[in-house]
Amino acid sequence: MAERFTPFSYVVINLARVIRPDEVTFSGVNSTLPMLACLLAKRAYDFDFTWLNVAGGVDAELDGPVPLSSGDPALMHGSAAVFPNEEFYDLCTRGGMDLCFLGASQIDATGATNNSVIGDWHSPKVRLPGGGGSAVMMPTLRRAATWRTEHSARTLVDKLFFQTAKGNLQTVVTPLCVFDKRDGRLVVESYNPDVTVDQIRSVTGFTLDAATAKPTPAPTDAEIAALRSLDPDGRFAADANIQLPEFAA
Amino acid sequence: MAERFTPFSYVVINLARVIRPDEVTFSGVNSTLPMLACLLAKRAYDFDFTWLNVAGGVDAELDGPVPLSSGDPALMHGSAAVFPNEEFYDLCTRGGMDLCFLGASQIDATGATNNSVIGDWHSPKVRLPGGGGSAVMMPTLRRAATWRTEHSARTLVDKLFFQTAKGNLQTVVTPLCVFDKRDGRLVVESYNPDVTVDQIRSVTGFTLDAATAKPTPAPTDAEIAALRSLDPDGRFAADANIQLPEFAA
Amino acid sequence: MSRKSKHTSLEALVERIPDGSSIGLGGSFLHRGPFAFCRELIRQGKKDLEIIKASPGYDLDILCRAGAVRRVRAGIVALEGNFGLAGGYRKAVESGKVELEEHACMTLVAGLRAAGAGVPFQPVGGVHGSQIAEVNGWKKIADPYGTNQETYLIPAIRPDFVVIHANEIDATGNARVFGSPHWDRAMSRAARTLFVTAEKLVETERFRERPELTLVPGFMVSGCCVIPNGAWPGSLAPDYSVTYDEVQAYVDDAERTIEPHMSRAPELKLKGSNHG
Amino acid sequence: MSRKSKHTSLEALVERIPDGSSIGLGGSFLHRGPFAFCRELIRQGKKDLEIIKASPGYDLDILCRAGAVRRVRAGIVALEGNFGLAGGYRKAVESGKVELEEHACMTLVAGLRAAGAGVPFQPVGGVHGSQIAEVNGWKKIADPYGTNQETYLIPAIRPDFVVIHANEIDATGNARVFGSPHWDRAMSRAARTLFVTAEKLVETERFRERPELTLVPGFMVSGCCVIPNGAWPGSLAPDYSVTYDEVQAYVDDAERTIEPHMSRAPELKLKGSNHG
Repeated sequence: MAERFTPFSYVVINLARVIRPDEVTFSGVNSTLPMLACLLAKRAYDFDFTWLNVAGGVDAELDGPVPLSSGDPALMHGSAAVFPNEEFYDLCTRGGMDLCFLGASQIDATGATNNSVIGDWHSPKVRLPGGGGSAVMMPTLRRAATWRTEHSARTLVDKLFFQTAKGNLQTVVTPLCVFDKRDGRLVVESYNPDVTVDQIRSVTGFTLDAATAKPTPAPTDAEIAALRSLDPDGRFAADANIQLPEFAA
Repeated sequence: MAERFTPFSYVVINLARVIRPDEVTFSGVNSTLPMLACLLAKRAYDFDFTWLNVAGGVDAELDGPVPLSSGDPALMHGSAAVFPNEEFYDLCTRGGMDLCFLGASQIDATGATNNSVIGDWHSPKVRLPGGGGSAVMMPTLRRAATWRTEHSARTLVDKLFFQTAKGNLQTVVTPLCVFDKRDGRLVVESYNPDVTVDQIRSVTGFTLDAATAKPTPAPTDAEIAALRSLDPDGRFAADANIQLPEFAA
Repeated sequence: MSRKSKHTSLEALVERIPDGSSIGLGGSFLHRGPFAFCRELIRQGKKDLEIIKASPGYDLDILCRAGAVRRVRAGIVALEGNFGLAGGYRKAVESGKVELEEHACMTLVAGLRAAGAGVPFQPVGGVHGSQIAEVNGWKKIADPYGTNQETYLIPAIRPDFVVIHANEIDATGNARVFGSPHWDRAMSRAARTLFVTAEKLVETERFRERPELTLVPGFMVSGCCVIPNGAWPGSLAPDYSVTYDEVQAYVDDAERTIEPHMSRAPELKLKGSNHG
Repeated sequence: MSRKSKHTSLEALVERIPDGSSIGLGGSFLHRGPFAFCRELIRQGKKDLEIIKASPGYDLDILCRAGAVRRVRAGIVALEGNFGLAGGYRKAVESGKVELEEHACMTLVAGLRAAGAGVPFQPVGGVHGSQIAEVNGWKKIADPYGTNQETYLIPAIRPDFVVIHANEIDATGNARVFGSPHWDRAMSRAARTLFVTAEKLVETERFRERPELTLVPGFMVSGCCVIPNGAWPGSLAPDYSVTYDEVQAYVDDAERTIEPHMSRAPELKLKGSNHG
């Protein structure tokens, strides 16, 4: 019998599944889960792709434990080139970036994102970290994937507090489901077999389109093994502390 | 008794005399005489300056004979940094270049230069090499110096065939004299003691202003010694083959 | 400028920075930042600084906690790792004590590039659909060469001072870094005045052996000093990693004072020794 | 693109270039240019090429003499050393066979930078007072941020192909150069398709030891080959200097044919060996 997803493995593995052969893929700062996804894809999938990371590494091969920080210089290990920040931005804006993992605090149904504020930009309730490169990358990359460890009406919203970036966001992965953008709107492509579409709808801030949704295929042995090798003692899983929401009965 | 100038030493030494303490000075391609001038200043003058060259060298210290080409990689020897073309142009346009030696085929009385054509640009009689960076550097550097080995009405002209560059050209050195730009016009600052102002006037294409001209101070022992060390067998002098014009009696 | 006596003490370097200066900082997040320099800014009680860095974290946060900052130009601010939001910075912005010019990292670099090339603005890809353009009043223009592509122009950003922390420096200020230069290339070229702090002093001969590695040629450097562990509690590859316990202690102390953390700073051992 | 089988023969690499292509060439004047590549363009009878290089010399000249060129974008063209004007190029322009887009070196780089950053134009310092702006129809705009500084904008220059000659390459296309990169950084980033020829093949492990030296990461490279003496008769530091006698022989033969010179080219020894 196939292994089941944990909320943590659901997010990491579904981010990894966005990666395609021979493409150029980028993972940035504050992006522990995409970092794990890229490393997982390198170990679990039988194809080549170029992995650029924010530490300047090109197809880095770790020689020790995965670093806590997704911008750690350890992610340069084994790299045959340094490809620093200016370079990967230029690559992106000139059309050379196939897939980027970009974080977002809020996402609306069109795939626009807010990383800037809760409340009004000019007198914020909470000042968030900011969008990093997303305003520049999102419109110029081929496709972006983002993730939320909390799937709620606060994160998947009808209206953003502020539109930090808008562009080619294609995929959103939460512990509950995988969204794919079709005709300019996020639709549920597949969902965690542990939840129902109605449950997902009840915690989503925008109107859910799940007409064609199917259960997400179970993790493969290779995916499970790769993730275990990356997080042997469960530290990343514990740090991420991803919980399914408590749904109303 | 002080040594006398040769036409060759007159040009090289007067180019070297434009260099000032602690400044950033650049010599480019097709610029054998400025290359010699920078090397001469390093050896003859008791002050520090930063010498950038088109080969990417910063204060290069040759370990052998001076190369024939002023862009030769030998001009990287002893350099503790590589400062390539993009870098020295950016330095110049952001205001960090104190002195550049820039070549010119024709110079007019305002210090504008032509490196592009003899005849009409669109149907040239002679297509010249082009101005290199001069159109970008001339207006953005602090001061430029140029040189002509032929002082004639063909090179120092009333009207350029084409204005390749215009800007802060401050000094022009020929075998006959040193021009300095004052109030927007080239005036003779000093002249080779072997010629007269009238002789210079007779071979200059624009109206000569020599009201304040004095004889150029004789070469110092240090200058002569440095030039001899750079051109021990007279090869550069022979290649340059600089002759004083034959003046009408 | 003269190539003599660029080396000085950290204190003397920081003394050259007037209150109200704009300062661009090198490194990224917890990595190879001029953190000892920032702490010395605090010790000297600098005020009203404008901090410029695409991806600051600890540096900006501690300066905000110390009340040294008036304005920030940044793309993303976080302590990174598992430390979440930068609390000192966050409070400073939320309370209105610090004014933010929000960037998209590369827009900030575009401004630095404009300064580095001596032009008043720089085009940048993307930005379309971002409200960041609105809050900054950035203008876009149609391509004058007829491709119909509208492009945002970012105004030049020329910091009064830029400070980067390098792995190695020589007596004349040549400096190099190992691993990613992060934003330090654009940053160092945009500076009105460039300072370099460095982990160690090496012979110029080492630079001559591999001049391709020199990120900053000495003639561009106005002042420098050697500060071992100058990026503490951050990392400096390949010499040391992030001191996570110390960052955690710094964060945990957020409601109180930065003094305990400051008192453990390694540069205190250099005080008065005029190192370098 | 797949990282396998990028390495091929010089002939196969050149076969991928259609007549009429625009080609950016690496190096500067007689130094580290992809000269074997240019000679192979001639052997294969390529026509109507647009050659893009801030400071070409031998490469452009011999391509002009062979009748392979339709258009040139360049800032300064010379054989350098003591060889004076580039006669083949000069005649081609004077006769109208080759159309020239005259640049000021950095204006060409500005165009390359625009392409490398995916924007339609790039501002450049200077140019004021130069008739080059007129003949090219370059536009200037007032600073939209109020400094009143008028600035020229250079349209993006995106060569169909860029070919650089590197000192070293590995099996996956990582390439590095020693000494000045000349214009190769901007050039390689502007390419639609990037080819690298290299003096020698080295183990990837050598690149991993000092990844800071890698000018071009392999993933950017579409095709490559190893050509010892590929910059002949120019220089490739630190391995060899300009072969002045051969350049002189090439120049002296200007009124006749390039055949004698071509017949002495070192890459002929590699023919059919599928080197690399």
